[in-house]
Amino acid sequence: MTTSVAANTKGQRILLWTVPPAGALFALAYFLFPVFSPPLSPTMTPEQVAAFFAENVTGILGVAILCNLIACSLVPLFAVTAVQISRTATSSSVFTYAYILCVGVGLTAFILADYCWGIAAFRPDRDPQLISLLNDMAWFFFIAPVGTIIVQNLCLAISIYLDARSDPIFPRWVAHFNIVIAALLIPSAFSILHKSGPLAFNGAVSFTLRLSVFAIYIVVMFVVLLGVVNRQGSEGEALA
Amino acid sequence: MTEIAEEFSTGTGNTRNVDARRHVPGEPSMWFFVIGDLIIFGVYFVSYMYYRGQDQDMFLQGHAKLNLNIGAVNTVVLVTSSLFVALGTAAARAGKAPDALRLFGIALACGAAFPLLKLFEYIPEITAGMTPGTNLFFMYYYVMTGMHLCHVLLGLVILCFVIRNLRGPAKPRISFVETGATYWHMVDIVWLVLFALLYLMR
Amino acid sequence: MKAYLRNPLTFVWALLTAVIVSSWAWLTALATDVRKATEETFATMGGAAHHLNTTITVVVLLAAAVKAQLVIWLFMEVRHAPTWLKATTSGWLVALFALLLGFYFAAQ
Amino acid sequence: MTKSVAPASEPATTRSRPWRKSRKLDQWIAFWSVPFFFSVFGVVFVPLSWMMPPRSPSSPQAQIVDFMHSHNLLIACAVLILAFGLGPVSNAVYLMQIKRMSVSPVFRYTVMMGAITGTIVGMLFPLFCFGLGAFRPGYAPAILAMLYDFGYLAFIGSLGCFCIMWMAFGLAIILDKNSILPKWLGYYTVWQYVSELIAAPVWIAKSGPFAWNGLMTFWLAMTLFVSWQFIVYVCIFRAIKNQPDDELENAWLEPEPASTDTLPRASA
Repeated sequence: MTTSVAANTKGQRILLWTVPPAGALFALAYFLFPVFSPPLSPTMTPEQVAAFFAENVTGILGVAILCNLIACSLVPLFAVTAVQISRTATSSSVFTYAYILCVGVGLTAFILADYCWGIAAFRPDRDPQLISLLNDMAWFFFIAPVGTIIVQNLCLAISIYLDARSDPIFPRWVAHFNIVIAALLIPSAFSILHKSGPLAFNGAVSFTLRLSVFAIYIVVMFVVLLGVVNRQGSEGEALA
Repeated sequence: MTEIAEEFSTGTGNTRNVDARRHVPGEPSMWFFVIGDLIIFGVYFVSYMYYRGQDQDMFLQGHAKLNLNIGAVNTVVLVTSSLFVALGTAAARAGKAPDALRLFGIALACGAAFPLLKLFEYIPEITAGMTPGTNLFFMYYYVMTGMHLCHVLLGLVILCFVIRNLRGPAKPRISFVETGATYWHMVDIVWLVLFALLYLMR
Repeated sequence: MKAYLRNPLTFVWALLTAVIVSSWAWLTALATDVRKATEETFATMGGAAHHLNTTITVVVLLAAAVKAQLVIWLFMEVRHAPTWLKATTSGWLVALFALLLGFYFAAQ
Repeated sequence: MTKSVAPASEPATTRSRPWRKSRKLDQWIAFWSVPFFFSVFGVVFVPLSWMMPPRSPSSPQAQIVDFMHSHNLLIACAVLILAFGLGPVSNAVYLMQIKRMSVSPVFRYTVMMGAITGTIVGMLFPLFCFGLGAFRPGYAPAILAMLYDFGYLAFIGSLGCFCIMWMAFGLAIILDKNSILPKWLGYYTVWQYVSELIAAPVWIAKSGPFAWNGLMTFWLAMTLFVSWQFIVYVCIFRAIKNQPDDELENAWLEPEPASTDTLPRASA
């Protein structure tokens, strides 16, 4: 029994250390993606969008392929978080389940966004209406995971607040931090309503803020989880 | 809620005595399911009749295209299967497990003939171009018989479990036999109404 | 086996089967000429239709109600069941066939 | 025989505590998020966007274009983006009750997978279908009509994932020996999922009772689903309430006397 428990935290640490290279690849994809620099404005007509895709086929296709490969590479971070949520001393696994379901749904949306961009660039001589449609679908799918990430953060935060252990799994500030991140992500959901200005989906508040907040979140959670897993020691409970 | 109360008042009674007044055959929770199912099918039947009234010619044309022979044979098959289930239940209650086993075996064989015959009915119809998209009559025909067919298939699975229960080394659970029988009879009743509505009425 | 033949349930079954078979034979005889036309036009969707017939419909629906009641009462053993169950199944049956016949005649 | 009569003996310890100190606070938060989620859902679909009750599949193209261009659809999408994450929470509430049953974990894993696919097809797809028309002007009417079909068919005609999910849920209730949820609810769930199947004709019919706004496929199925959902929640409420304290997953933490410093500090 003791051997399997020791292997438990080792496995968590191995998976956790796959996150920095994944994060680096995501950063690379972000800076290479023509659609993001600057983001396409919703005031463009379908024809202009199609023309943009025709001019940037290589870049868009390259990043779409890269993201297709690495789309799920942040899963280990979320999986380790789920394990740690299940260790907090709450009366049930309800937030662990909600967290896992949210990860599944949010990642699917992200992958669909990537597909839409890839399909649009695959045959740029398609009807401009269709290219533009695929691009817009991609934006909708790209924004949708905001909803699941907010709920994920709240699940984690509530589990931390309700952790009844005398020596809590997570430091309490992690809960505050998660709630702040969730709050900062809310405006980007409303970005689809605005055609221009900081709140439009290519604007400073909803686009730049969202991605930078998410990047900071991943880095901070990585460091926090390293500490949490290291402190877990030999204690290991089965989860859901 | 009433189901629980009734279960409380009747469930503790002697389930082996068929002549006992106020005996609910099978599990009351299964009756909850059966009655609910009958109500849903009832809504289908009534709405079918309502829409039939909107366009009687189309429905009359549809009636004429169904295969009355297979329909009638299937009705007899299901009623026969129901008889053997009823006899088998009585035998199981009387403690004659081998007899009950044989009777349920015949019932299962009859029941299994139903989907096969249904297949012989569906395939020529579909190849002749009569699909759910043809008109409202055929939509109703396929939806209602299809739903009923799902119930038949589920019923066959339940009959298999009843047979396993009767065969098992342990003493058969009469309430389980009755529960399965109740479900199977419901499938029969639904078909009797369907037969009249789809094949017979004018 | 003789015991099964003499079982009241078997009589019920014989009655049910007789009703089914006779309605089958009756309607087949009625529709022979129509059916001939139908089979010819089986592939083309034009086929001949049945004629509206109130007598057939009423007889057939009432027979179905009686058959359903026999199965509920004797096969399902609702005869021995508590009053609430008897009331529910009978209520279902009466309401269903009242509505069916009501809608049928409302359309005439 | 009398399994479904759950002993309603509520442990006295839970009653005396204020709700913020309840040891089941996590379950209650998750539970009460569900009515909130469904009200948001209802408001978004009915009075805000009039997506529901569904518009006719055979409405003229001009009407479809008008509808797809309405700004309220975008607002509805924004609210949905924020709220649809709560869908998984409501499924987690089911999952927790299945975990307490005496059945194999295979049931809750099935429900879990069904819940993920169900959330995707049931929420994500209509979300992007109905938002795009108003998002960028200049789309051809044919494209808007396609999105209209896509949205309604994905939302009303999504069948299989929910069927498997509710089948596993119903079977778990029927097979359970711990009497977590009443047995008749299991049978009720089975007919709910069978009636889910009857939505299949929406893929064929363009008008009448079997179209996606039809009497049988929408109104009957919706009536069954809503009443079932409501009854399930009442049953789950009772299940959470009746769960004895020593069965809680944090029961190891706190022996009988409740010492204040180990209690959850709800500082939020």
